[in-house]
Amino acid sequence: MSDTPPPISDQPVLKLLNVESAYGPIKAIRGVSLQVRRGEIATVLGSNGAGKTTILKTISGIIDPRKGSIEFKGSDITAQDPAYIVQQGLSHVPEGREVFPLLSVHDNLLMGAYTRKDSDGVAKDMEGVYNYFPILRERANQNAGLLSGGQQQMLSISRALMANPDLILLDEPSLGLSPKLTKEIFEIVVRINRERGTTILLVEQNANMALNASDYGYVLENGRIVMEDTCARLREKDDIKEFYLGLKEDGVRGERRWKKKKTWR
Amino acid sequence: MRFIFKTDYGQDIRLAKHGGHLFWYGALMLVLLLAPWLVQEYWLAQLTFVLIYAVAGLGLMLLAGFTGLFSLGHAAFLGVGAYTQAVLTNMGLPFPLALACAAGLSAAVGLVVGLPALRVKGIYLGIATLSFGFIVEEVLARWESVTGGNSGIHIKKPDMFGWTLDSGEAFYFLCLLITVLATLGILNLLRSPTGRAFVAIRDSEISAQSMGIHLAYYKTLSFALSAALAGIAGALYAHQLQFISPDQFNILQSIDLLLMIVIGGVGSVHGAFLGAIFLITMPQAIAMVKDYLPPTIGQAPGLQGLVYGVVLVAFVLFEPLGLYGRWLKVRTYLQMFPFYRKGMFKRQKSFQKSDRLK
Amino acid sequence: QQGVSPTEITLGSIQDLSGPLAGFGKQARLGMLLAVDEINEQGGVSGRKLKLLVEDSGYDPKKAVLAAQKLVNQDKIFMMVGHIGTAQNMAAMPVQFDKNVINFFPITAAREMYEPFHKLKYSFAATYYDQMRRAVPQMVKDKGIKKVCTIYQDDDFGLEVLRGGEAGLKTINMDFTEKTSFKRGATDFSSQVAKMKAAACEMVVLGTIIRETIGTIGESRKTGFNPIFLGSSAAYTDLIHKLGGKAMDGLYATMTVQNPYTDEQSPQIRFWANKYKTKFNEDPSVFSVYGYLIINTFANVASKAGKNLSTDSFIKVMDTLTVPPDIFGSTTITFSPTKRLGSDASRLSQIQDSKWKVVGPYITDGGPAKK
Amino acid sequence: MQLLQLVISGIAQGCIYGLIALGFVLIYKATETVSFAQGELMMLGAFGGLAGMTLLGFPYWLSVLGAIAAMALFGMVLERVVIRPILGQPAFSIVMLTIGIGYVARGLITMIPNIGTETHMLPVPYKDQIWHLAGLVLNVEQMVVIGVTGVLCVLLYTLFRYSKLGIAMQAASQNQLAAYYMGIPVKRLNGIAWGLAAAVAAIAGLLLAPITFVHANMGFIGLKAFPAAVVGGFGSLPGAIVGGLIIGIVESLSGFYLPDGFKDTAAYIVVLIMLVVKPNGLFGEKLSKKV
Amino acid sequence: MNAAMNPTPVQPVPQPLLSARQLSVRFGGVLAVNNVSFDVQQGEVFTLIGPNGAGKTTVFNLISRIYTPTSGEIDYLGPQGLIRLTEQAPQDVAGLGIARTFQNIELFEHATVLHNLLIGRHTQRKTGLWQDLLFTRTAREAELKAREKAEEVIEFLDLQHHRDAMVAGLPYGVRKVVEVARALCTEPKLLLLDEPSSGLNVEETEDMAFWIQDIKNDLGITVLMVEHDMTLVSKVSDRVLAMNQGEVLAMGTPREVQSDPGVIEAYLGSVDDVSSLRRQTA
Ligand SMILES: Nc1ncnc2c1ncn2[C@@H]1O[C@H](COP(=O)(O)OP(=O)(O)OP(=O)(O)O)[C@@H](O)[C@H]1O
Ligand SMILES: Nc1ncnc2c1ncn2[C@@H]1O[C@H](COP(=O)(O)OP(=O)(O)OP(=O)(O)O)[C@@H](O)[C@H]1O
Ligand SMILES: [Mg+2]
Ligand SMILES: [Mg+2]
Repeated sequence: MSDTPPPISDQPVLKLLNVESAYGPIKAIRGVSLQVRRGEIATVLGSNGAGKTTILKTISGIIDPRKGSIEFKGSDITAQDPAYIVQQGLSHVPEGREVFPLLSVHDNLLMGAYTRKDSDGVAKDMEGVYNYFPILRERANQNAGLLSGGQQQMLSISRALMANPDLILLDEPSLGLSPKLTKEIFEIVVRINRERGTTILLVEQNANMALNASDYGYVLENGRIVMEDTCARLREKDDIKEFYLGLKEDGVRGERRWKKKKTWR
Repeated sequence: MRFIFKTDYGQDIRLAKHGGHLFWYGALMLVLLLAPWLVQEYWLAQLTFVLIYAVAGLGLMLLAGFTGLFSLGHAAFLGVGAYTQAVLTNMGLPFPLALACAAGLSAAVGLVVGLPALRVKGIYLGIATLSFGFIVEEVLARWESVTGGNSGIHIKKPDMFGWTLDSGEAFYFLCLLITVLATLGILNLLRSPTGRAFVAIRDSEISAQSMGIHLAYYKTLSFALSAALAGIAGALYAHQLQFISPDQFNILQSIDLLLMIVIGGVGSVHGAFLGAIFLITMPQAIAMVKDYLPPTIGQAPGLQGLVYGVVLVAFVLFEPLGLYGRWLKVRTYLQMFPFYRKGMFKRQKSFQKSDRLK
Repeated sequence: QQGVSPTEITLGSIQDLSGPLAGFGKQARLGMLLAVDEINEQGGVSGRKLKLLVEDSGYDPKKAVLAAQKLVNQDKIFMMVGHIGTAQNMAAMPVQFDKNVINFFPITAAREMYEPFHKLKYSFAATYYDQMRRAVPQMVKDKGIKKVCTIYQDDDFGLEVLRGGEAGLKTINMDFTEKTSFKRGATDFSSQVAKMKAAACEMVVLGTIIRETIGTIGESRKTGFNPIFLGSSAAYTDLIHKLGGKAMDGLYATMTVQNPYTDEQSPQIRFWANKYKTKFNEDPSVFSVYGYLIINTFANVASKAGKNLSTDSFIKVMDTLTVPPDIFGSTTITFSPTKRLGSDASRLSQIQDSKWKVVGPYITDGGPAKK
Repeated sequence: MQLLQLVISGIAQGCIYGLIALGFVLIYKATETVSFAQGELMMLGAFGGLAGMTLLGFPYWLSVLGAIAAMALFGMVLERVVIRPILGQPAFSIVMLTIGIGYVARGLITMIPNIGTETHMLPVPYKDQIWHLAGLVLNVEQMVVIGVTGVLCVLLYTLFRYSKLGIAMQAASQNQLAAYYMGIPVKRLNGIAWGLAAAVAAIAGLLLAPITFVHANMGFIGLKAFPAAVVGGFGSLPGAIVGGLIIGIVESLSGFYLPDGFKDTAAYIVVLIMLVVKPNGLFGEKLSKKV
Repeated sequence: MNAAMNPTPVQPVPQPLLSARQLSVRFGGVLAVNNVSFDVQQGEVFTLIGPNGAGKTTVFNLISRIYTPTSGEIDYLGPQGLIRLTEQAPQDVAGLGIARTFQNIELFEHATVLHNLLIGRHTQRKTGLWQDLLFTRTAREAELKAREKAEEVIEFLDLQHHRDAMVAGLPYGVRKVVEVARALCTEPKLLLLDEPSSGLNVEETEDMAFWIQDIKNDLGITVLMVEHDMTLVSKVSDRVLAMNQGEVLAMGTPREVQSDPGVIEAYLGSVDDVSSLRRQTA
């Protein structure tokens, strides 16, 4: 990346304070506080069921939190209507694609730009995402439901880009993408962050990619944040290396099915 | 809260999961058995109607609640059952034989209706069954030599090899017996592979298929079983009403049947019963209350339809899980009593997805 | 005796108050109420006040049974009066008969209301069957008609009209040239009319009620098909000309009691109609008259049965009863232990200048009765 | 000539079915639910027009426009009050809800003293007018239905095919969650959809009124419009019209040429045949889930 | 030692378990699979890789008979000998011993995990309708048997915690495992796994790798898998087939395929160094 990245300001775009969300009687996140500063890429790491998706859903208003508050660009968006939140300039790439199966690829993208009024800008961005993912241009008139899994994932990401938001929530963007595309996706994410100054909150199983692309990271375990730091420092921690990057001394977990307990030093 | 310490897998497939179940359902059975001596004749007749509708409800529950196929023409099966029973009984066939024929013929008709269900789903299936309902009604009305056409037919009292059930009590016991058997049958189905196949089809056809479930077979089976139960209910209905005419099995009846399971709670066996109780007592309740209302309202034409609609709307709005869902909440509340927390039953935001793709 | 206390007689009625015939049900109920109030004002029947309980069947036989069960077994009515609808009556009667409750003057002109014989069945109205059986051949003869068609509602009502017509034509060795039917609630009669037009009928017997009558005649007039139309008493309602307008002029219908127009010639009917209108703030109709007459006849009989009113004493009086014609022009009705239909005579009426006019005397089997 | 006349009455009747079916398809496209209250909304619209003309004494055009506008508003209020709270529940709940709404509407209208139980005539300017065309009799009432149906179909088609609003409605119905993620105001669109549906229903009711009269049970004709919508393919607007026409013509011809009873069941027989031959209707696309 | 380090040469088995010959399928203008042939030997882990939209899932759908090929056929060595798979009905495929998982997860959402697994036992059902209705002794015993088998699978895949949880509320990763469990419950001979590790983190992917190896070694089930995680692929697969735009690109051991220039070009890219993503100025 040769271009000079825009500076990360100290002022948070997104601020979660002590947020608690539950599905019926099951508490999925318990008192999560985090913030994302303008212009940065932040990431949340955590194992299966830790509550990453729940955090993102709570931010974009799909689930109402039981407790706590969420602030976006200085105003309170706790438990607001999702449509309102998106109109404030936040867009969300959901887990599991969620395309509009019976609309064409083109219409799907158009819906991504629903909140926008500038048709020129929309046309330009449409061109932009078609250039990122030429296959989408090829299939512009096909129903999105017929795309392959990875193609749908591309569409889902592109759709969020079409909104030209201030903050993008990315839930596992690399899900089901080929290794080559995974890298490309991250390059695109980083590029958008650098070029447009878009702030990004990223949830990703591919911790290697995520930690490299992000500036700041949180580690979530059982609905609680157990660690946070800059990614540069997180990359050096032993637990992170072992459990998220899969780098371990040989033999620790070679043939044996023996799990070392996480300790979070 | 009740914690059950499980020691073997058999416990999970037992119908009564614990002593409480045994006690309460036993008590219920006892009350039902003593009912003729406990309640007035009028209420006994209502109870008989409840049992009859519960049988039909069980059938529809199997189809709609467990297999996910909504039938808008279920009254047709009721009608086929009722007419078969009427015609055969009047020809002098003993009750059990006539009932078997009624169930069998309904099931056969159900099979036929099930055929389009193999190819269409959702709204298309709804309309297919609706259409079928209209056609059956028309056939009942036109096939005068057998059905007596629109003038309807009277049906004799049930007769079992020389023993005529001419009292309300005897017929009540007959209905009770049939209801209990039908319920046990359904419960058995639901805890065995057949019932699971139904549920699988409801949730995802494509993966049900890849688990080796023969969609066509189970869908038609579900239709046939459901129709057979409706046929049995229809047969009992014919005896209870003693007079049947084609317009008793019209679209409104079909809608009533659907209402019954929705209000009872789609997807639970209890729901069929609660819904039947509701369906029968509701008009009676309106009739009783309206005498105490000012006449301009109480006696106004249309009141019954209005109340009916309001109750239905209220149910869907406030208790989409139906009466049974409400009961579960009350029970949980009682069991948890001091520890009940407010948000526990707060309804999750949920999001509709196209069921054109399933 | 169930339903009779020293101070009160409880009567039950089942009307359609929310279904397709809600209009008629309501009017019948109001007519009954008018009579009940009048009687109670005058001190009731042998010192007993009348109490009328009305249930709603929504024109659904199952609901009618439920309602009958409530009335008979719960409210313990003495008698079921003016129950509307054929299938509804058929379904409810067993419940009543189990408890020895009379089915008194149901508002339906089906033969099953007095046939087969049952000691608890009493019916007053000339059946559709009889109406048509007599009126059709007479019209054919009077007008010199060669081809008769019929359009009938495909239900028990329409079939009665059809059969009556057929029976009538048979007496003069004719048959319907074309028979066509429609389903209750139908709105489009084009193909039926086309069929009858193609058969070049000169007279059409209508087994229709209100909207279907208007629809059929309207469609015929539009397509230039102008036969004589003859309806049954079901089509004898002021709604026909109110809704159908001029096109309805010329329609014949059989009937017994007259429609009570508030500006009627006969001062008695006019007085009654205006009383009704003042009380209920709406115009009366034949159904109001039915309701009114049913209660009055009941009161008449019950008072004759005297202090120890019971089902048996009521039947006893009933079976020797003769009711003379009343202000609405009904014919004399009589009952006996074997004759349970008051009268099978009806007369012809025609819409002239958007109003029903009686155009003939009562017709009995011997032809038009001599007044 | 006979045949032609029959076909023409079939077309006219078919357009009525098509017009009502348009309402079903509209709701279906925009919300993926089937509204069983469409017939009742139609009835309310007709009563609205009637009230405008007789009670308030407005001229015809004003009453008609007023009734349509009032019904559109009513549709939105209805959505706001009873449908929105269960937005997102399975479509079947909403179907039951609309059945309930139908009962309530019928009950309420029936309860209006002196009006509800009666049958009324809507005084329209073109009442009972007839055109004669080369030996054929054309009923103006029916011609108006045909014309309006065509126009409405084109308008609605354009809305759903080309406008952002229409596409967003479809998006929201296909995947509500994703629609929220896109910032589509799902609730408001739903409100608009119901408002539109109610307005279309009102138009249908007002057009139908001269032909079938205005009464509390006039909505039952909706039951014939379902087959029309299905034959055309439930999600397709032109399909609704074509389906309506097919059913209208089949009814008309079978009423003339076939024995009694076929006319009334023709619609349903056609549906069953269609579902066997082409399960998704004439214009419905074959949909299958890609896994 | 794991398989990736020392790929044990597979003894050529005369009769392949599954052999696809010249498979092609076209959807409108898209030629999703174009003349693809391959054999899956008994007891191996055979992996399909390829860029998105290459047609991998479509190959699975052809095997499980959700799609019918435009041309070509698939033979399968079933319990009763060689079968032309492409002529079987979709619901019979499971009965022949072929089970699968889905890329987008197709579980029975409104049922518990245990219930899902029991549905997986459908092909093994022993009772008929009447026995089920009356819940005869046979039915009861069959139920207990099914339950035991399901518990074995639960044990095997460590799902005890989730046994009675509704699937609708499970996190993505767990659902992936439940899908595998459900497939195992059918007691298959051939298991088709569509991206088993997607949505799993490194640690969980390792678990998955162990499970796949156990499935192959301990349960003796042949595995055909689609996967994008090359670490997992190299660790467990015996042979790899790379596809691109519906056509075969390369086939061989994981190492051979990974070093194929065409595969690198179309699929792998230069994955290893991702530090270039980092923000340059600190
Ligand atoms: N709809 C639901 N109903 C009940 N519980 C739920 C629901 N969705 C999630 N949960 C529970 O909430 C917890 C957090 O789930 P969440 O989906 O946020 O995890 P995650 O970190 O995103 O996991 P993954 O990496 O698998 O996507 C889990 O324990 C899960 O069981
Ligand atoms: N039913 C269908 N109709 C039309 N096109 C289809 C259909 N199924 C698959 N395709 C197309 O076929 C191609 C291959 O799809 P497939 O799902 O097999 O890809 P894949 O290799 O599994 O990719 P991914 O890794 O992204 O899942 C895609 O371009 C897809 O759009
Ligand atoms: Mg997640
Ligand atoms: Mg795939």
